[in-house]
Amino acid sequence: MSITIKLFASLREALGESEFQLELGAIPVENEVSSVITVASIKAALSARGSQWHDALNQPNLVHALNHKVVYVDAIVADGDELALFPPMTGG
Amino acid sequence: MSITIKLFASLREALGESEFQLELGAIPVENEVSSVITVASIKAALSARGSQWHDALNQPNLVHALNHKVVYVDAIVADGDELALFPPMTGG
Amino acid sequence: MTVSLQTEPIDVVAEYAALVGEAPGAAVATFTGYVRNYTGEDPVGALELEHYPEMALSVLEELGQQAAERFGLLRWRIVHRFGVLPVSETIVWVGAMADHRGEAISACECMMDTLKTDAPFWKREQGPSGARWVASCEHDGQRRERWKRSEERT
Amino acid sequence: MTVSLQTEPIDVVAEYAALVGEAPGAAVATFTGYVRNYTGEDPVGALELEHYPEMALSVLEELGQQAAERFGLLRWRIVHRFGVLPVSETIVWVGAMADHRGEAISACECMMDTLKTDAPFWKREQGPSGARWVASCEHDGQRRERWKRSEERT
Repeated sequence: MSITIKLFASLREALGESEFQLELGAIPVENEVSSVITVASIKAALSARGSQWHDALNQPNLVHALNHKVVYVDAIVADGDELALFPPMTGG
Repeated sequence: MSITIKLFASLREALGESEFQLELGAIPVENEVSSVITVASIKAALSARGSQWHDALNQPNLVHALNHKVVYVDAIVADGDELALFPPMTGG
Repeated sequence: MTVSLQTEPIDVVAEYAALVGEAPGAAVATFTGYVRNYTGEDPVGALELEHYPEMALSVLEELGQQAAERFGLLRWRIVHRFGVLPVSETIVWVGAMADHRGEAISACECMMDTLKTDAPFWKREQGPSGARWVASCEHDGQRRERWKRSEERT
Repeated sequence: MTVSLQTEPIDVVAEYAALVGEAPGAAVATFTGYVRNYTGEDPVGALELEHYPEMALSVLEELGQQAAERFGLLRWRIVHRFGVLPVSETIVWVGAMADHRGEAISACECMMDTLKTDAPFWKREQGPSGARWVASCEHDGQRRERWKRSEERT
């Protein structure tokens, strides 16, 4: 039970990682009633890695893409998903 | 004292003329107070040439261009001017 | 030369290269119009474009200049054909280069909309039942008006 | 293929020819973006474009499809580069072919505005004082919103 985390651009640079596997077993579930893991749960777990992670993952405009689609933090994460975190896009 | 009249597109075709000189001496002036000749005076004089001219020159969307600028019928015409009459433009 | 009136087909590759030059601005927009093969249900054999040469040149120069000032263009170019044009060939090409995409794209659209209603060209389509003058389109007038209104607003 | 992600410079001549093909529609609009030589007062040495390949491809395919449906496009194409891009080289090219000019031009603008905010690319400029990530622009977000609002209206 794991997901792939991808980081891009300034976030990748700040955290020094571009891609890693995250075990879902260690992530606290959303609450006692619901046993789902959300993007918010993942962010909370990663933020606990230290102040750098906390600051980088809690910047106001962070974008979350689950399996290549932009989602809100309440999106539910499942085994095998790919969750990408990055700053606002600046292509074109 | 004359001007050049140019006709284009369906108007040229309907009247069988594309360009001719018009003597200003024969054109009635606008009214007793003002001695100017306007585009309207020219159109009135040409309309008197017959029903074909009358109908063609009094179609609702006729465009008048005096020296290459679109004008209203109250524009004043002077010796040497070029007055073009044509239907709405359909280029591009 | 920013405006060209010509009988020969428009060389869109050469026009683009001339517009962009050696030092392109950040944003280049182009529009190309082609001769339709159908008008409604009637196949079109060819298009005749009649024009008023001196006025066409001055109107196109002026509307291009106005777009250049309004949208802050770095370079622009308008090419319009006249004469007999086979189906699927080019009729008109406009190009605009600016520092930002919105300006380049809006300038292209404004030049096209203004050209349609203000430049002295008249289309006659050759169809199965002879030739007919293309009627002017109310929608074109509305598109033209938009630019007048938004110009007054700024 | 309607979308291409590539490291090599965009061949605008080939892209245009591929878009138009043998039987052009009546209206073809294109937009090309080039690497700026200045950002404000700072000269730019080169641009690095980082991207998220799988998501970039699917986002561009989807926004192109949506523009095609919304504006009734006959054909469309989006090309975006990534990697290190020298100043004055191409970054992005979009092309749209339709029966009417308004549709082709609006589709180009909509595709560009949507791409700017929705496609996962990030610019880093190499300047005299090192490299810096380009900040996203509020104006781009507003331009993107326009298309959402007018979509809801129709």
